[in-house]
Amino acid sequence: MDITTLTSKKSLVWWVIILIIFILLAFVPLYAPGYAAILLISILMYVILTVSWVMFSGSTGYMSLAPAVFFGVGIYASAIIGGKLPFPIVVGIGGLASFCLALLVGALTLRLRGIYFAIFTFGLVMLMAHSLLFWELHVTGTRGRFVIVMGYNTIYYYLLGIFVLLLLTAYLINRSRFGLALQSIGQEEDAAAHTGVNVTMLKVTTFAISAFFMGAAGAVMATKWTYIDPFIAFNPFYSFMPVVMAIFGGMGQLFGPIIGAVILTYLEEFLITKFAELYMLIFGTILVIAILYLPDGLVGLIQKMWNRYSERKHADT
Amino acid sequence: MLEVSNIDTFYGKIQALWGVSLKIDEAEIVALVGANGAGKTTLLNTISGLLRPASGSVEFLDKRIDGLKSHAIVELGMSHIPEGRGLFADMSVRENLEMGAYTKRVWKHKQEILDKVYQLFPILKARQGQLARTLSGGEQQMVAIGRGLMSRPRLCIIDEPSSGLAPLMVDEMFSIIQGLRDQGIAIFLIEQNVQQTLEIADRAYVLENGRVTLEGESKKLLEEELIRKAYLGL
Amino acid sequence: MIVTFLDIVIAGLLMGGIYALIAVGLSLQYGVARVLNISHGEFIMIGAFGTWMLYKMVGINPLITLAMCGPVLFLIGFFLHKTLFRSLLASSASADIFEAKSMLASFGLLFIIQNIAILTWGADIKSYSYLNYGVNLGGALFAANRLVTLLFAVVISTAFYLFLAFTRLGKGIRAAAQDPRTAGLMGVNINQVLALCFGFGAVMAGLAGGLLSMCYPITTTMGMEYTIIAIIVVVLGGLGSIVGSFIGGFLLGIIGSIVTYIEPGLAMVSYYVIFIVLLLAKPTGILGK
Amino acid sequence: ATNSLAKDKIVVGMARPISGWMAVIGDSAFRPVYETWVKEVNAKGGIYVKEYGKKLPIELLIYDDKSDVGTMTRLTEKLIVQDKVDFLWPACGTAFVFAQAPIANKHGYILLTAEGGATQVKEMLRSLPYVFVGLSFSDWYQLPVFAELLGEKGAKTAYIMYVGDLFGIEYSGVAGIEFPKHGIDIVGISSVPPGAKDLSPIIKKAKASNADVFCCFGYPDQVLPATGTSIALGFNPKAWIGGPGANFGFYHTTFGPAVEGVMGFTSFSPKQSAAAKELADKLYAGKPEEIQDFWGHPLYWASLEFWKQAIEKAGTLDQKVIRDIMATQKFKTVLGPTWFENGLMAKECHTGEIGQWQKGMFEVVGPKKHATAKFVYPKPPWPKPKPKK
Amino acid sequence: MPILEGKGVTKYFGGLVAVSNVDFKVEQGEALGLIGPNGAGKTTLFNLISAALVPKPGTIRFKGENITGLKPYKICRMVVARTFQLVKVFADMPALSNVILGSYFGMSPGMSSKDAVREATELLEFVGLSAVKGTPAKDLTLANQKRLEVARALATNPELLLLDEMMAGLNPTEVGQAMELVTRIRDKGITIIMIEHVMKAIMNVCERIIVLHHGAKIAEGTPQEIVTSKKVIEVYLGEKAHAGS
Ligand SMILES: Nc1ncnc2c1ncn2[C@@H]1O[C@H](COP(=O)(O)OP(=O)(O)OP(=O)(O)O)[C@@H](O)[C@H]1O
Ligand SMILES: Nc1ncnc2c1ncn2[C@@H]1O[C@H](COP(=O)(O)OP(=O)(O)OP(=O)(O)O)[C@@H](O)[C@H]1O
Ligand SMILES: [Mg+2]
Ligand SMILES: [Mg+2]
Repeated sequence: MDITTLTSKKSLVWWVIILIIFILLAFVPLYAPGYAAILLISILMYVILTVSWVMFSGSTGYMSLAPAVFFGVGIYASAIIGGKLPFPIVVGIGGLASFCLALLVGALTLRLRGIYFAIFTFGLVMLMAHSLLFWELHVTGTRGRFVIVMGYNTIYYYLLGIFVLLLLTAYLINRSRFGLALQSIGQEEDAAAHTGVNVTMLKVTTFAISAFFMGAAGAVMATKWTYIDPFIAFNPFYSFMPVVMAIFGGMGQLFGPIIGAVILTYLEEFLITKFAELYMLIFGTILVIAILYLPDGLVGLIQKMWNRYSERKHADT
Repeated sequence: MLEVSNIDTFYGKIQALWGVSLKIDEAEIVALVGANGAGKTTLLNTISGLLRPASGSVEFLDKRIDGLKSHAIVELGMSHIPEGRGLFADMSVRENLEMGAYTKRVWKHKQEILDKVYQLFPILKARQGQLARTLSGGEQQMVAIGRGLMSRPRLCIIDEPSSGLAPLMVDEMFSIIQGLRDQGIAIFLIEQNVQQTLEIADRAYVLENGRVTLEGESKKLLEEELIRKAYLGL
Repeated sequence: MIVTFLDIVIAGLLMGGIYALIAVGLSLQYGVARVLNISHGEFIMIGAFGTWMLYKMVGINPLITLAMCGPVLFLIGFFLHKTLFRSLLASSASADIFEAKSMLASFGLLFIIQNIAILTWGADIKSYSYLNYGVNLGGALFAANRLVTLLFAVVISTAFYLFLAFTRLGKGIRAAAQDPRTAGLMGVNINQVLALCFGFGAVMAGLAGGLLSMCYPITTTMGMEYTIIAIIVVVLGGLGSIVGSFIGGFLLGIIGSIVTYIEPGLAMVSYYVIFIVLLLAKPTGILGK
Repeated sequence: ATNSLAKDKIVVGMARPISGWMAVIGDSAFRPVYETWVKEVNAKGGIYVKEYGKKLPIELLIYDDKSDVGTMTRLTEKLIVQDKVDFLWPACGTAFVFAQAPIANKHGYILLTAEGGATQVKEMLRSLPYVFVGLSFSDWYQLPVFAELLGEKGAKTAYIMYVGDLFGIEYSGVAGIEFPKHGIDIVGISSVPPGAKDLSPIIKKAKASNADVFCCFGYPDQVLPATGTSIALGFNPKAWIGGPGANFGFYHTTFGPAVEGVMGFTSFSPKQSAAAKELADKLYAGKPEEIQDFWGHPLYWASLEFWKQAIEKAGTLDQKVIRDIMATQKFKTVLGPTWFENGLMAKECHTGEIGQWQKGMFEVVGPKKHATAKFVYPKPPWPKPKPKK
Repeated sequence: MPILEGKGVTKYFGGLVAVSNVDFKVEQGEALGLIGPNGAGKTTLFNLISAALVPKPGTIRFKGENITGLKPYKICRMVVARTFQLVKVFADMPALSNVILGSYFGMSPGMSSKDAVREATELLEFVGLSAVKGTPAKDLTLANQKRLEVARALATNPELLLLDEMMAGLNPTEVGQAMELVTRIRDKGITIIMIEHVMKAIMNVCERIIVLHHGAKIAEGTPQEIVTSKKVIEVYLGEKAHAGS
């Protein structure tokens, strides 16, 4: 990819399209029936998780299985301080708490590479759930918590806001020299360090930024769940899904993970409601087939078709 | 013994070899000379089954091998010492060498062959328990060569063995190669050390941009003005 | 009765044996075939349900079932690799890409296998009681079924380790783990070896499942729990190190047992704490290089 | 959602754990009951609703919540907002019910819970007029009855093992209050986290404590291994009680006659009445013993019967009207006259609390007025270990 | 003041001493050769200088400032750049991006993207890779990857450049081109330390040579002194090679 393409004329068209999509999204609750907003909420939630995941893991190649941790921290923040403080502050605190935790985790795990990092972060999800359980059982004596309830529209706009912020951040990082540096870490970390990249700092910061968005999303979503306990809040499922969605969508482009998240969320929704008894079978089969026949994810397929199309066009003229 | 006829090899859509033909007889050293990126490694990989030619054929001991997988070709008695060493990083030096004798035919004799390889490279014996990953560049090169010899090949194809070796070891390596020929093993050698290579080789081919442009007795080629300019820097 | 230290340690070994067996299988699949098989636990579940079914319906001794489960699971694993993972391997540009894709594919497999199992056996809990009596070991009592489990786990894992360390094929497998391309140049038939490894991994899982079913209730959704343990043990022991997985399994078992004795509420916490602390101290696992 | 006069069925929506870790419970508790019940009702044409002047059959609309609370709440909203189902039946599991109750209540949907409910829900019920709870509670009935039984027999000490979740915390907590009232000391208490495998250290501790009573407040995941380990290690307290698990048929099929004297929670016995016998036959005749559940099944069935009669009485599908009837009126169910007080099924309606395995039957032993057999104390020791070959 | 100075630099790998109590000085603007048998510790010494490893014991000073134990990126920004014996390029990134990274993060971070692209393009031209600037690094031949590493190192704007066997795998004509490249780099005023087994290159480019053997410095001097040193001939050059150069 050439750095200059982003400012070319062609990309202007893209910007306009993106703008239109967001304007449309902004008005959804006004014209769509109740459930569309509800479904959009969960789509947005997965999109945020996936895009934040890709922001760090996609480029650096460090596969983080920690989304559930940061999402869960947000959820807990919301459960504990929700209703006591204004909601925007609650969301901010959810994000910040995740951000700080991610800084700590990032600093601790610098030496881990490859699969060790992945499994470590996964262990973290379980550690959080079990230690919180122990803590609540033996120290605070809490048994689960109720969360303040919010209207769909409020939740929807909060998520949309987080999403816009996230996209902007991801875009700015990608465009800046840090985007290139993150990529170089993914390819050859040692060489990156010897080329002047402050590898540690960059990794930890990006990890924390991505955690911020997951935490904020968690804080918002908690209000839709109404009741939580440690195992509900720290569910490893929310670590796996972003990975699956990102790979399914294709990670080469920013919109790959978005498409992946949208399609898989919708597919899942469709299956658990229409084919409840066969949901896993069908979902699993589609996943396997997609991996087999879409080597570069959906985006890869789209690009291939596009290339073929434009080749043909060239051939014709 | 080895006959390559008219092969074309591609990387995706890019053609790297164009109608290459060559021949190697029993117990001779044949050198392959060419600039960077000429396609030498590609040619070796095609011969040893790591790549498939799009057209043309490769025959080894009167058997067509261009469709075979690399492991099957090894069984037939060809050994390929790859460029860039390709060691089993987390296995010890000794285990790496033993892997060279993996084919059923030679596995039984691995101990005696191992002793011989240790004689050739005493330093490997001293380092036999060390993980290949932690060896210095040159030591790794020695393991790679030693391992290639472990399979008791009839034909040994070697990709840039002297790269990264200290001058003393380079001399050593060339005499090892000559020693192999004297034992009746045919050698197909790619080397950047063109002068020394052509001195020990019987015949040589010159590869340019994926095509064979010159071939002949190596002593004669040494005198060619073209070679002297392009490859000897004279 | 005084609960002695020995008592706790042996209890830990009993648990650790199973953990080790589960982990060895995964270690093989990941260490060699580079498939971080998220559906490992589903193979355990198949082994467990196979054993349960044959015992409940036909009355076949679970220990005999082990011998029958092995080959069946081997074939399943072997052909899964021959078909699914092999074509993934062929279409992946790099090892990293293959790792990501194969993990995802195994995630899909998990869904498929589990759904089929639920349709076949239902989602409710199954259990039976076999060799459930106490055996006196140096003054401490242990359930016979768990001793048998330990014995089998140790024998199976050891046999497997010896196979890998000392046979030609075993060495070929290890070489393939590190550099498949070069292993091919040495005469190793890569596709065959990878499929074998995947098959062996499935066998280990199946056997572990069979043994587990003798001691614990089973459900068709139990797989994930064991997959997680297996992954932890494999990483704890050092990737691709069979001995490491073995040690890791026992370590986890023993520490778990000690903690359970002191404060059962922290049993699971301790697993993850050990894991995380150890990984931070030695980022490549106990026997990682 | 009840205006079209052309209505020809009653749609009941549920978000259930068909996949995931909760499927274990979802598959065995409420599900066999509602399946049998719906079939029976529909076979007779359905529920008569006066407003439409005819019987309307029940159609179930079931979604899979994947055992995830987030998904469950979303699907519940989908059922209400988009599918506009006529009625909502409950999700599975205490935490899930807690999350679902406020949503149902907000939308004015009746939620008659099944698998789940802990004492905490009692305080909530006042603010959730649409929520009704059919199970019985630890502090309110079960454990007081249990403690009284034990106290009368002279039990002095108890050891408690509980699973670290709402259920376990609650039961162990209530035991801590109820047992001392009857002179029983708690000599040891251990929590186990969900997923912990090896229970032998706990059983050994319990054995060492020499307690008269051993309580295992956990699920089948804990109750089955705890029993197995107790047998293997020869731990023979005078009373052994297990949480959900000990009351199921599969408990008996797993351990066979060894379970003689083990106790659990129950709500009825087929011996109690002809109606009870009939229900047991409906649910279990011709099916494997494994699926029997003498605690939940009758209560779920009774709740459904109650609900149906409330609708018939209301003569409309209007939730508000039906709710008011449910909150105030009595109907006859398999349990006898049944009614709700403050959202809880009244204490008087329950026909059993504590059960005990005696000669292959799960007998009601407490409270005494409902007992079908005498409480055996001490329980016979586990059969001597005999290595069979 | 020497631009780089090491005192008692030592590194153990377990029981093996890879670099043993080595003192060295590099003067501003010179080209220093580092030779020695395989496994002598040359690459390890580079790793110590560039902070991939930390010497224990020993100190390394850059322009008089102690840089022992600093992070690699700091060293790089202090204007020491390096290449790797076993190449480490950013495999999936185009050649140009490989170099741009150096411009962005090297000595003068904060360069505008336009300047970075321009500088990187010039550098690729300088090392002779203009034709392949859009090719992913992994598809370049080994020799080109090595040149790419040089370009990337240069992009960080170094004062001191460490070249590890940049000429391995090149034929004599190509070695000639590479030598010319090194000379041109030197003419820019960049100090160079190079490890090489190709004696011709060392002889022609370097003013001074240090010889390592078993981790220890066994000789130091001008090329002429080195090639005639008995000890060096015995452990490293061999009779023939000596004659050949
Ligand atoms: N995996 C690949 N994908 C695409 N092109 C490749 C690949 N490998 C090599 N090439 C291209 O094929 C051509 C021949 O490469 P090859 O490695 O055979 O050259 P070589 O003669 O061995 O060079 P060297 O002396 O550098 O080893 C080069 O232009 C190279 O860029
Ligand atoms: N990480 C390591 N662990 C153990 N030993 C190591 C490690 N790295 C290097 N060594 C050993 O240290 C010695 C010096 O290695 P180094 O790579 O510095 O040699 P070198 O002089 O660069 O050799 P070459 O010319 O062959 O590249 C070698 O014997 C090598 O085996
Ligand atoms: Mg080559
Ligand atoms: Mg070196």
